[in-house]
Amino acid sequence: MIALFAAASPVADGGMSTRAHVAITLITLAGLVFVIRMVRRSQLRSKYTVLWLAASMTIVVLVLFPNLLARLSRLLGIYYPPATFLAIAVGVLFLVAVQFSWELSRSEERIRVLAEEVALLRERVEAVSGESDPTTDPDVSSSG
Amino acid sequence: MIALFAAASPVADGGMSTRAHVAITLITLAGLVFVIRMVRRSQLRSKYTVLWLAASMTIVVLVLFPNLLARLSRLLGIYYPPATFLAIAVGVLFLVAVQFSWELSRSEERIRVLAEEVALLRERVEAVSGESDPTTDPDVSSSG
Amino acid sequence: MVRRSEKAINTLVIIPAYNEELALPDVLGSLAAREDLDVVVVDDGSSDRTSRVAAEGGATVVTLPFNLGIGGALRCGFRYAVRSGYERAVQFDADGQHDVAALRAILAPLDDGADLVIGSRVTDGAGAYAVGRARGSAMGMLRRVVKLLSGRTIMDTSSGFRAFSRPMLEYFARTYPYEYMESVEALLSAMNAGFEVIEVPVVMHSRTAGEASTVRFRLVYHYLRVMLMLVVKMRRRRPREAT
Amino acid sequence: MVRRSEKAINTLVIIPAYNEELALPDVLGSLAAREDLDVVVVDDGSSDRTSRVAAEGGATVVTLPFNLGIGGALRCGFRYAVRSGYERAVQFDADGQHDVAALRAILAPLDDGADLVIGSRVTDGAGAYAVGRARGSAMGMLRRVVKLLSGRTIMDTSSGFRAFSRPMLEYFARTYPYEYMESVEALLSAMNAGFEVIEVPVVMHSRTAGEASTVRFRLVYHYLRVMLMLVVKMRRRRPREAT
Repeated sequence: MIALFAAASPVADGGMSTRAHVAITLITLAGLVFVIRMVRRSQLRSKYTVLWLAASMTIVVLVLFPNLLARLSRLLGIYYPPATFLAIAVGVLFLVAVQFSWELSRSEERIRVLAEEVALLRERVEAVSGESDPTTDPDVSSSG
Repeated sequence: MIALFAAASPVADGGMSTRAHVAITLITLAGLVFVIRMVRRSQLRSKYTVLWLAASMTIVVLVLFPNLLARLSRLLGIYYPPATFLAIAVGVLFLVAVQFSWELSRSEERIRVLAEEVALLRERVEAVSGESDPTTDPDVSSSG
Repeated sequence: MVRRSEKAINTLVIIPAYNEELALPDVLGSLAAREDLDVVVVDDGSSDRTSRVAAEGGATVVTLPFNLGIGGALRCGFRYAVRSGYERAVQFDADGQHDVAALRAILAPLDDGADLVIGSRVTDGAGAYAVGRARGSAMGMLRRVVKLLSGRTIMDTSSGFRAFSRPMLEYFARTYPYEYMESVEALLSAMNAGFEVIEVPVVMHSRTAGEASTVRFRLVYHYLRVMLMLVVKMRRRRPREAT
Repeated sequence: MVRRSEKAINTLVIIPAYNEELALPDVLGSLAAREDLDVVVVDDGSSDRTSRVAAEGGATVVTLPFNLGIGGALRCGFRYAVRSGYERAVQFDADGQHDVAALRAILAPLDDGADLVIGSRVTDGAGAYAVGRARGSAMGMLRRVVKLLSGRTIMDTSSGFRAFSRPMLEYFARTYPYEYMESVEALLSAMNAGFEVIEVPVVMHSRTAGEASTVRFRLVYHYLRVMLMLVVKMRRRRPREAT
């Protein structure tokens, strides 16, 4: 490990300094632990688990093999490899956010449907139990 | 188009190389197509649609007119224009996250209200249909 | 699933109401004279006594547990109509804007096969309804958007005075849109799905409580949003299967 | 909307219960002696036989489909009270902490116009309730926060033994907070909205099942959170309109 970080000279491989490497690694590991704890408590649906574990793994790989990042940067025409790193992170976050907005849309639609169903049920129940307002049509009230 | 990309010399305008330009453009276009497909399937509420289309458009504009980015960077005092780009992206993501937490709060509140309504309905239905526990006060059970 | 009263009433008046305790009694009073109509008030999570006032006015009351907006309240009303077995329904405003006398005109085309009848404020022959300038130009804009996307000219695209056939009710019970300006979106969606849309001129009263609340900026945003959504969405709809 | 039994009972005892099958029978037994009270148990998504035990104990049971926390269970109870037409209600613990004999003392001030009566553990004159050190200092802290934000000294801000007037019930049916330490938040919200709050000393039993579960660190976090929320929120409330 140490050797790997030490080998990462500022510019040659990945363009990140040893300190940056250590910092990113620690942060990523903390994130991993956090995700795993949440999953263990059954607080996270598996689709999100997959998402976050995949994201964490990607970061770990990029940090452990700085050459990969350097090569990717050259491929994309980015001269400062850490910028590639940040760009990937931002890209992933955008996709995640789009996914979230989709999930929120669906949840909201379902909540709306439930609210309508509850309202219709309540109307039925009050009509049957004859406990709605006395001025209601007697035909309906007496049907209970 | 090609001329535009070619004109984007690494440092002068926007500080991005041609390759980086092409890569970002392709990724952005892919994102646009993705969002539009989601909307067409009615899977995305319009407020999110507006959000993502606006974000995509902003990126497209910045990529197509690198001078804009360079000028903005100078205005903000950032010496490396791609960093401006990333900073804008991160800022947008923050706002989106705040919006999401608001939506989630509202959804949770609504789910709570629905749970309470369902509990009250169930009590009514069981009272009316006399199917609650037999040991219950007969006055209440027979009111149906 | 048929639940309505024994008398052969097959027309339901749907009144979405949000905090309308003041206007509602008069509206329900004017409807009570019509023996051939059932009335359901969908209380859209009001914080006032709307539900109680509606029940006292003789209407069936469906109370939403929180505010869903006019589109959500309407969809709930459509669902009620479908489940209760009504053959047709009318959307009616809680604030006294619509006239009971106009019900005949708006319901008649349903018998001739129309699925959606729009009671229009601005067609020639309509009555005294005065349209403000900002509102007028907004209506013109919507008219052009609808024309562009459907090929048809509907004079009053956002009118809230509409009548629905049973197939239309079944379609809207599942799909009625609920975002701001849902009436325009619903109209286009109905036309795109192959439903028969007809417009008839009706007299309307000007609103008692003026709602000039839509600030200019928000209005512009919503128009742009609606147009964007319409353009993006409207191409995909499959033609409706023959009823 | 009145649904309660024919006898003119206008007081409801609301018991939020989460996995209380052991303590509940005794509590319901002691309440059964009081003929002038109706009892509702709100089963907060228990995983044990709480609902069944409550029904066997003669209470009306409202069963939440999942755990909402004490605040959510209480709001549900308030909603039940309002819909069923009760004039006043008492919040009562399921674990035998509260004494039926104290009900008279806590209900009496409602007749003199109080909206919220707090049965307080620590006022002089209260009985044998021993307050632990950590708990004592926590209570002192809450007292200071409440004093700061409302100008009033409430000795036992987090007591769960409270009585409510009809207007208070209607207010809380809509607005009762549900995050941890909701009792303090609710108290401040009531005072801010202009409700009449009164504190009376009552005897309390120490809890049968000790819940020292509130870990120190979490407790500190929650205190800080509550204070932040209170400071941020409490300024915004409009004074309540006269009832």
